[in-house]
Amino acid sequence: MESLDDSALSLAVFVPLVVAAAMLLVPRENETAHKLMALGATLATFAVGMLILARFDYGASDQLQFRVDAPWIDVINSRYLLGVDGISLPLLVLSMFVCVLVVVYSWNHFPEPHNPKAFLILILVLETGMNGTFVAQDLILFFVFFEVVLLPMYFMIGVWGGEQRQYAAIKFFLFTLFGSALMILSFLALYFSGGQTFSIQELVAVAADNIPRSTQLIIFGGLFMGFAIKVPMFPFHTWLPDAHTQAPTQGSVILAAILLKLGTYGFIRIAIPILPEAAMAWAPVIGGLAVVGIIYGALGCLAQSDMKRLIAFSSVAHMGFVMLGIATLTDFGINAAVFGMVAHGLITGMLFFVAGSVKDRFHTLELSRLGGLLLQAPRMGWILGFCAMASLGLPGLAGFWGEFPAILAAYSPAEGLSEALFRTYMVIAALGTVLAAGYLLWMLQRAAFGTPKPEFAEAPIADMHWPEYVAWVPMLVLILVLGIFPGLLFGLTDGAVGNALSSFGAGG
Amino acid sequence: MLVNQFLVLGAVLFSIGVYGVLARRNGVLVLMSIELILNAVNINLVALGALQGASGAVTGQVFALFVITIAAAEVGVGLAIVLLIYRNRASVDLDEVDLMKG
Amino acid sequence: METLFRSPSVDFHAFAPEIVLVLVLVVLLFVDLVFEERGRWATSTVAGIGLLASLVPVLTLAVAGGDRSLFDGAYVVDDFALVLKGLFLVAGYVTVLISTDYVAEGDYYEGEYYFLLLSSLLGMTVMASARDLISIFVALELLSIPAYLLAGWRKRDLRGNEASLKYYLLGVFASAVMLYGMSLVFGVTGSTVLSEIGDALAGGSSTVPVVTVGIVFVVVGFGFKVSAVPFHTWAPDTYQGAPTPITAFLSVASKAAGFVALLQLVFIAFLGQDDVWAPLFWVLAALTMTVGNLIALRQTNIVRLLAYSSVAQAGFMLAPLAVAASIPAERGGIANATEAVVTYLIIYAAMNLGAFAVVMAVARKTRSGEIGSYGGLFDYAPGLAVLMAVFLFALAGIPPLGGWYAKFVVFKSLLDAGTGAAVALAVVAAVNSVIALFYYASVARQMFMDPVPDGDTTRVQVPAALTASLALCAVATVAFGFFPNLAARLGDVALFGALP
Amino acid sequence: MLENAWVIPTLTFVSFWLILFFGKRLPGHGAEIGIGALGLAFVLSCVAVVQWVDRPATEVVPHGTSEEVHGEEEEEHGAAGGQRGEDRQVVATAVETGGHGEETPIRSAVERNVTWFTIGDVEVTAGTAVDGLTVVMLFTVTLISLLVHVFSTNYMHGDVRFTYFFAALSLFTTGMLLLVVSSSTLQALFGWELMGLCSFMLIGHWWEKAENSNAAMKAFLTTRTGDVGLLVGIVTLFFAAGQTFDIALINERALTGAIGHTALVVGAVGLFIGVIGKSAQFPLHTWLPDAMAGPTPVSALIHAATMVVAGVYLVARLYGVFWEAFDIGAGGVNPIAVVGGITVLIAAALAFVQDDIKKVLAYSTVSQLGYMVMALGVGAWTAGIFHLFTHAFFKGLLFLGAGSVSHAVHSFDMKADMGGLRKYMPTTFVTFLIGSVALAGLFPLAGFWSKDEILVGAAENGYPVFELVGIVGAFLTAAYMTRCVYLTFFGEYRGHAHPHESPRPITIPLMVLAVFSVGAGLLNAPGVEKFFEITENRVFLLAGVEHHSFEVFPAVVSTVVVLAAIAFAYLLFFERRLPRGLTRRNALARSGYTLLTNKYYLDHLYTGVIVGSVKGAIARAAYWFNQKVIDGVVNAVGIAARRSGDWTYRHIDQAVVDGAVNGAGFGAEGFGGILRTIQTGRVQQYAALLFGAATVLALGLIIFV
Repeated sequence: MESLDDSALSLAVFVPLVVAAAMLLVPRENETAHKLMALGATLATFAVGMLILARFDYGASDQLQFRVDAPWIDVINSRYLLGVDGISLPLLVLSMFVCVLVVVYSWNHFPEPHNPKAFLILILVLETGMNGTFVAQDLILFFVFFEVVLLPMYFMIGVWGGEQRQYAAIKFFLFTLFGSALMILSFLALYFSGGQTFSIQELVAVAADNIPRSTQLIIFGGLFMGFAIKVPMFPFHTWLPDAHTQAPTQGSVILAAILLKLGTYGFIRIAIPILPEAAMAWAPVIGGLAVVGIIYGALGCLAQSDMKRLIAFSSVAHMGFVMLGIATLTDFGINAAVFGMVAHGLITGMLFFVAGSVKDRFHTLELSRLGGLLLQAPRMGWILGFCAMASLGLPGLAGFWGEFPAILAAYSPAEGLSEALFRTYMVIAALGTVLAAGYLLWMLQRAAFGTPKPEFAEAPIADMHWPEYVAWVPMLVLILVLGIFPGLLFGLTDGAVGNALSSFGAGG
Repeated sequence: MLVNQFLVLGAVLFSIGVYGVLARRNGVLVLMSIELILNAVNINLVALGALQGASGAVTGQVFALFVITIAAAEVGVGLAIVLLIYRNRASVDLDEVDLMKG
Repeated sequence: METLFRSPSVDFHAFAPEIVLVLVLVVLLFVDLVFEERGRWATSTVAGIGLLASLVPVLTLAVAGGDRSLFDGAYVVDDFALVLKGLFLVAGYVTVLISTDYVAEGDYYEGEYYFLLLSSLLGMTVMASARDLISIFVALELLSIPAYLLAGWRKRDLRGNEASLKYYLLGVFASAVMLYGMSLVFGVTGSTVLSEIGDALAGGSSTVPVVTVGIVFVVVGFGFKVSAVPFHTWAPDTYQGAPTPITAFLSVASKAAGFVALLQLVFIAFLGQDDVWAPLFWVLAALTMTVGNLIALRQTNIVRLLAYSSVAQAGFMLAPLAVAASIPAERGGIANATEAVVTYLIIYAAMNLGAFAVVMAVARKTRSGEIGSYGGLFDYAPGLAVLMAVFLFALAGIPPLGGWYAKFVVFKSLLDAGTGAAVALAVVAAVNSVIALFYYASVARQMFMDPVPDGDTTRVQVPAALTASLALCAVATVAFGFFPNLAARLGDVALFGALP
Repeated sequence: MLENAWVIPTLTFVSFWLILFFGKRLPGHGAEIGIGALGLAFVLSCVAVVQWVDRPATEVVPHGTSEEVHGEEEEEHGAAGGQRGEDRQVVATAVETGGHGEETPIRSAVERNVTWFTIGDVEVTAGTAVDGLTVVMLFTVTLISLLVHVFSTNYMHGDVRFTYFFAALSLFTTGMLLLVVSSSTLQALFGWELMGLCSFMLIGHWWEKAENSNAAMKAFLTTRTGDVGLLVGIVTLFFAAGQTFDIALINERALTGAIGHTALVVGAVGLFIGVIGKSAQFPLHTWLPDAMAGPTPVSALIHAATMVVAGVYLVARLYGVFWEAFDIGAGGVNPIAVVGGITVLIAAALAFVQDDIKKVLAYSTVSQLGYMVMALGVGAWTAGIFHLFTHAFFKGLLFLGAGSVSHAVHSFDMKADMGGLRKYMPTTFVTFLIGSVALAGLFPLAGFWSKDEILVGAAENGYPVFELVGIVGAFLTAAYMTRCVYLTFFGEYRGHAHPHESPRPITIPLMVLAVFSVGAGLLNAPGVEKFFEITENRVFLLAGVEHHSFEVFPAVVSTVVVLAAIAFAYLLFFERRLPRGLTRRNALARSGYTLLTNKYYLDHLYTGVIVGSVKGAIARAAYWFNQKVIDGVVNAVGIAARRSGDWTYRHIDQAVVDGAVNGAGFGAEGFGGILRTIQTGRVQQYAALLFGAATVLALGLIIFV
């Protein structure tokens, strides 16, 4: 087991990539082989994830475990440095989990122009990028993995997407690239001002003392741009609705469930621990943009007539809660943020799944044309309702734990932050929960309630079939279980969050 | 030494050459203008070399010789190209050579 | 007089790569003469094998180690020279691979094609070692003159003629300007050996206008070679009109040669004059990447697009030169910038040659250079489409493809300097890397997301040599991305030797 | 059972899942699971009640605290700290040693907590806290819910979503039970929101029709708006009470002055906003009448035992906070009492003009909730809770009765489709009448006792205005219920269906509830006062809340008022005399003269109120105000949100934010297009550019460097 521990993370990252490479060699026509290989790869990766879960030392969740440290780019002192702690682990496992489900869901849901080979290869490459980002402990390695996801997602949206796919794809790509260009500049600035190392751990230890405050502020600004665009925070969010709306279902799910988390994860893993002073200075701005995002995203949702676009806009609002939690710089807030990330991943991922299946059946997501889903496909309709409830933060479902503790934390932000300001944020965020309920219920009402519109009244609409069950039920169960037993996740993240916040005064 | 005069001569030649390159429409005349620039270079090299004493003078002259030699080769190639243009277009007006732009 | 004209002792090992190349040139002439039409296929084989053969002494020199200085320091074989020679020869080899079928299937003579190609390469290998104004000049002309001819190799093609003419006229004009600048530099310093010029100029904290003019003119000469804006105007037209393999060659090897000369001149000869060249390169770098990228946005021809892209890439490579002087000496500012440029060149060579190889493969079917003709390529030639995407996104600098590390080292040297100007340039570069993505992605968009324009979906037959070149470039591009150390190590060791 | 109270909500929760997954395949379509679970839960609740009653009173709490005693403790408790057990001990000892005055032993609450999760050094617990209030609520909720379940087996028979309906009922009950047993505010929030969800599901049960789903959304969104306040309140109290959600601890610290007054007021106001939303208090009450769109049993459940009373329960549960924050003990006026009082009156007035029997009952509920809130607001804690308890039975009875009626006539319209039903459905009629009388508050039915206590409490705690409000409310209540009974059961049948008595599953719950409606009030009758003894708790004593026993005078007054109201309504509706002319009115005034002393005052009152109600001036105006203004505002807020969303999206998001992005893209391309013109294709222009640039650069460097 020892050796397995050493290679577990490398396996988790590279198994999908290796299988993807192997799939290149299998002819395109042999679709079953591709499906099986992709499923095998994601399952194997997930098995590795389970192994990591099993062998993770929960008592030391604030420590990096399963560490790998090997030379990579000697010239710039960048190392192949992997590890997981309580913050990365849930996200890593979530990523593996979602990938399995996406492959399962794909079984008979390949969007036009079909081509399962290419589609599944992209999913596997995406998985490598996502898993890698969550375990990388070296800034350059992080950067590479962070960017690896761009290409597959670009192609996934651009090739398999909706009518505006090309515009949406390039917009997504350009936006993110812009952010990451500034991000890499900041990484380099950290390298030079923080003792010529890219190791996150070392930087956490030394950077705060070595970098003057003014420099910290600028570097943080660069990191902020990189991560905020990925999150996305208002006003860098405009790529998101387009990308989500145009992406194929699987793409939307991965985008919502995992990709957006890369940005928030970056804040928690890199920006805040390394540059605490700057984080403190930036926190009011981040918090402000976060609450603007909450309200703004909600207003955006209310204006939508397309179900998928509505769900997409809701991500802006939800990620606003996550960012608000982060901006408080308290253990409550950041735990909430991590929880919110996982919850949003599951819930919005599910919403996109459902939206995709609705689109499959009705060939439209125009809310004005939908209606009576509960009559034609009752199970799917109830699942939509369940997810809407989870998404609006109903206690007892996972979404609540991303919102409530964030609101809670805003009442009493870290020492040094303006209480009055953050309490204002808190109230605004709380109002955002009402708006969230408003648009989600409105969507639910339009899509699921009422009777089918005449054009679909006679249409043979099938209820769920097995790939949908297999893909969705685990997510639904997790949404419920995490909602009732938040300790499962908080127990994991708490230590690591405490670690990340070690440079702050006791907040909250 | 009359270095300055040589330098001025060089500069003048250079300027005339540049003017020729930029203003003449005939390809062959442009080639000749380039030769003027190269000769300006040669004058500079020799004159400035002489200013530097014996070793410098030799170096300058050797450099000038290289320039002269290579210029010859260059002009040969250049004439070949201009001829080719003439053969295909029956004109050596450089303004007409603008198939590719933007 | 003996002191001036003593018989030089020649280190033949140091010269071995060039000697091998000359021998190959002779063999090529011989093959061309003897075998007549039927045996002309042999010329490409000979050229290819010859290039590989000339790599051998490069390797032995590398193994032997140590710096070798010949002709009073006019010709130096150090690690820098070896790395660059290796790069030129490999790039040349790939060019030969790309050319093989193109030339064999064309209507023109084969023998002279490879002869000219190798002559130009010979010039480049000389350039890598040239540390004297005269040898630099000779190397420059040796690599340029065959290139002028190669650009117009398709003699009956009007565009080919035009490409050749523009390249030639501007090239010669630029070298003339450069020579004028050299003459001024020589006049002030009294030497043509770079290190001596460096010593002479080092003390001059007060810059003489003549020196400034000299430096600017010299830089202009090579700025032309690397197609830096505003000396880039020849590049798109020449690239478009020249045979595609030659375009690839020009955009990679010729550009690399220009950078080699710039590095040598700036870091050895003009080292003390950084208050002249640092702002100069800052302006050139910023202009080059910005203008190149912006114009590229509007291109509809794939070769012209790649031409502007290579202009923009040159801007990135110029950036480290702009800040080299600001990097503290203890961190090795010169070494740092050299490393950045060389690393960039190596990675750039792989991806750019690869992109041109795909262009050639696709043109075999479509007979067009219009980007529109790439529509639906993924449907009937998925392999080529994927490879093209790999190369294009590598050029755009998207990890995990090689280009990211190239961009990264540039950013690294910029931030290492850390001055306001350097950071500003870094931001300009960052924004540019985003703009660049747009046009690279637009080609990918055509290939993957648009329908086939003429509905013709017959498969593309890719001949073996082209396949080999594609594979070589693709493997290198991807490998550089995953293991940047491969390129980084080469960039790291490519330092100027301790000079006599 | 007291330690294991968690079993009760768990039962119904499990039942929910079982019905959901297996219900359809069972012969009873899942109803049997629901009834079984609820039956068991009811039995367990009864056990809990018995155990609680048997529990020896051991805990000693001084009756009435004064802040000076605990002044020195303040700092200690103000400091952050999570070990509540210890803190409790400290307080308790402090109280014991420093306590003075009489010491009454009470039954100590049974708490059982487990760690839910830990963040930083805050350990958040989940668990149950059972005291008298809890067991009473458990009993009420499970009983009503059980009866509603039974009722529904018949009432909902043949419904398309029968099984699903029962699942939702189970979940609904779970929500309320969870709230009731919660030991922490956070956990209470779970139950609270769970009920919101279920009300959404059940009100919108027939979601095929848009108005039903609209009503469901309105209910959810309105209560959710109130929940913003609740969230803020919970958060504020969490920090103010030293990072804890524990209800007992928060109460304790609020009462001992450990929480700063500002925080306390913010917290209390926040919580109360939540209560206003949930318990349909003015001005967020408009969702409740709309909620009648749901099946009648749901209305019964919502109005009698769950959902709307959750707000009242929350105030009662966190009474320490409200007591301190609004200084309830001091008398005079406070927000809770005011909101409650306004609600009592306006809702009662509105009940007059409804033709839909369920809407009458709905406004009646709003009004009665106003009573409860007002009772809590005036410091009559026991009375408020007692009223909650009795109201549950007769309101449940009335709703189920209305359901029974509608089952017979397939309508809820009293004017169009009812009348004279007493002949056709005697059981329903009798039970409905009992419920009405109980609601009106006539001796000796349940409502009489609890209402009287509220009046007594208001009077004795220095809230005379609210006593008056209570009396006026009683008058209105009696009057509109008379009208309701008259329209439904008297006169001639006006409908077209063939009314018949409902079957047993419907009538049995009616009868059971009728029994409770008659008898429940006796629990707190003079000499018994069992209810008071059972519910007495620590907060109650710490705060020094007074218990007010039955008093004759207000009882007589309210009885007279109620009788008068019935009389007027009788005259008005049964005999149709009043509208006909002045003489009759004068005759009435004369008869009133014998009863009351001030003729002019009375005359004025009569003219105003009765003419008003007859012609509908006041009530209709109130109704207009309610529908157009208050409800209009509620709806307008929704519309405005949509509009502003639209506007923001169109003009800000797409035009400015996204426009900037796209603009940058077009700008870059356009700029590229301009730059392209440099590339003229003319070689000499290239050369000129080359040389010109070289010259400019050289000159620039010479000049500037």
